[in-house]
Amino acid sequence: MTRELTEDPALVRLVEAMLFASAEPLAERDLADRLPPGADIPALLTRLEREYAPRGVQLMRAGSGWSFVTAADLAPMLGRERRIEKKLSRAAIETLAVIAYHQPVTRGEIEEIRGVQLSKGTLDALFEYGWIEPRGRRETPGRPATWMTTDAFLRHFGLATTRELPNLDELRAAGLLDARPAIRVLQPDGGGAEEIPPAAEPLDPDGA
Amino acid sequence: MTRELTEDPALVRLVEAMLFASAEPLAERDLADRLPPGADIPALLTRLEREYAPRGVQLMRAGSGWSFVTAADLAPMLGRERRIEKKLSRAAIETLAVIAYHQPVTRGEIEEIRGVQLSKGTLDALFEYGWIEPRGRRETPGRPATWMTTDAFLRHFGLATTRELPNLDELRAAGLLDARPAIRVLQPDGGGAEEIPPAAEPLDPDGA
Amino acid sequence: MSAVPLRAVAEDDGVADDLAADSLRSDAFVVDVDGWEGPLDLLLTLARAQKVDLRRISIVALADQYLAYVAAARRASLELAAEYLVMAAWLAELKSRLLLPEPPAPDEPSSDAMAAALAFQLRRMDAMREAGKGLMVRPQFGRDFWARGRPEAIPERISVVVKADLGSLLQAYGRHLRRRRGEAPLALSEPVKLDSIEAALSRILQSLGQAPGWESLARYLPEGTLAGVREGSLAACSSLAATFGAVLELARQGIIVLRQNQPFGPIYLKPVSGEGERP
Repeated sequence: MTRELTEDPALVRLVEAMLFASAEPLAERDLADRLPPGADIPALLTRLEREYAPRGVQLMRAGSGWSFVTAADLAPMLGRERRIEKKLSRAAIETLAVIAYHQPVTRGEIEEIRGVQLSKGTLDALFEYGWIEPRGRRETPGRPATWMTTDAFLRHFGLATTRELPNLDELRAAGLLDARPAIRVLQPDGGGAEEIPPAAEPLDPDGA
Repeated sequence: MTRELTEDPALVRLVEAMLFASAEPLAERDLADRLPPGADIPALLTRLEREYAPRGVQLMRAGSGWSFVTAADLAPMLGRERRIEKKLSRAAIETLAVIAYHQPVTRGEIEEIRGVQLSKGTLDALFEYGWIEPRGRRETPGRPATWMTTDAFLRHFGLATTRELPNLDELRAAGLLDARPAIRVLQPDGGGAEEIPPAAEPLDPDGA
Repeated sequence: MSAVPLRAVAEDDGVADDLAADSLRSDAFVVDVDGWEGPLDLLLTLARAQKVDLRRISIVALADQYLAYVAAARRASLELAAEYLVMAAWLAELKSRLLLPEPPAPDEPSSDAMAAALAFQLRRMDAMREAGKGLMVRPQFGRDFWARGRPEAIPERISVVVKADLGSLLQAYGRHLRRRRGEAPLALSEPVKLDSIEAALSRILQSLGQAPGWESLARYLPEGTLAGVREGSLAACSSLAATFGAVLELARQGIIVLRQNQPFGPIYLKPVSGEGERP
């Protein structure tokens, strides 16, 4: 008796539609509720499973429930690639520039040079883009890692080597170093910013 | 070249999986995004449609969208909860029919065909269902908007295109879809029903 | 426009009797409790009651039925929507023309053309009514067929493309270097004694009011301050700034008033209690 019920194409269609439309995987007893008594549910499921095996959709069993899922091997093709263009943050590109000009350079040195602390993600982001990498360590207490730019960095910025980066004079010639009006009197030596000791206590013009 | 691409079982599987993964209809251009260039998408869809025709799940076209749905004949056996929609008023059903069979059609033309002004909410209700939308304007005085049915309308009623509307050819052959002007009485000034004069006047045109 | 008044007619016993007397009573009147969607809808319902092909409908009989219906409604003092009355007038005219054929005026349509137009409109209306029914008996989405119940999220591979070019890199470095120069911490190569506002305040208060009237601010600067500022002496600059700050503070406290006749001009001050000429 199960023989002809199993072969009944109407029942196969019904099971197929039920599994398709259901929001949840269906257990065999869920199917039994809506099939004529005596329907050989395991046989119907096996048949469907076999019919769908070569297709882009498969009948899959997860625990006690059955559901259709897209074939796993298609996942890479199904995935839509979405390109998001992102601009580097000001801090990131400046840090990248400092690394490019001062490499190899430690995190602490970058902070010293830039005069501000590096925020958490800045180096991580540059590393993730493949533009910098840690290479070697500074032989100072704590042996901090030193950072350098990568070949990917050179490719991205169209440089053959980091020596192609314009030097200070060239930057100045390009107008990239035009000094803003600065209060000269406060910087009597005019240079060696790196060696500047910690900032003095600011003046207290408001007084007590 | 399209031949072998069409026959490529991998592409059929991919299209099948894409359509299966989505509950919403996909347009051919959505599919094209993830298929190799040159894939004959209409041929792939036709093949899938044919393969699924006898099954409990069918590939359905509604306007520009394609989607898998359960076979309509299984509805009674599926025992699914039917979405209870607010029952459409007779005015709304007739208005929907007028738009479907006469599109594109202006509000004034709908009123002319039905011989009555559209009550406030009728178009709104159909618009809210997503079944109609204003598309273009009639180049007549006042440039009234013209209404058309949507792909969602086609999908709801299981139509591939508006050419599949029931009895469309018979109605057209009988001249019943002609945009013949209404009898004069319904548009006394040659305009819309809005200009109907006060009741008393036309009843006794000979009176004092 | 609503046909509610007509529904009232159909439901009112007295009027219903009238309707029966006018041999208007048909299933449609009783069954259709929704009312009519305008005069055409009512006409169509009446025409259908004739149970003949709409193409062979008797327009005269139809006009009679409609007019009787409207008359009944009026007898019952029910307010009919304007369009029903317009239609009644039109049908009355059509009927009289059909019954008493006479050549129409040149600018008027013939009675046959009028009847044909009405018949066409009824048939078209009927076709749309049926088309609407035809749509509604079709299998409907969400009622008779369903979409996939477990849609799968299509994975999206998001690849971030970072935009940066050599120009922006160099600009960033230039920006960095400029800032190093401009905003470098104050560097003092040797200890400098700086003036303070407190010192300037006591200095001013000590000698304030020794001379009556307006006095130049410069009088309150330590000796050699202006020359020192010109030479870039930090101490002199601090004296100038401290004195100016102190003077503003005294003005704020209402101890002195300040005056400057033009931008960058000399600043004058005098005690509030003091008298004197304007400088």
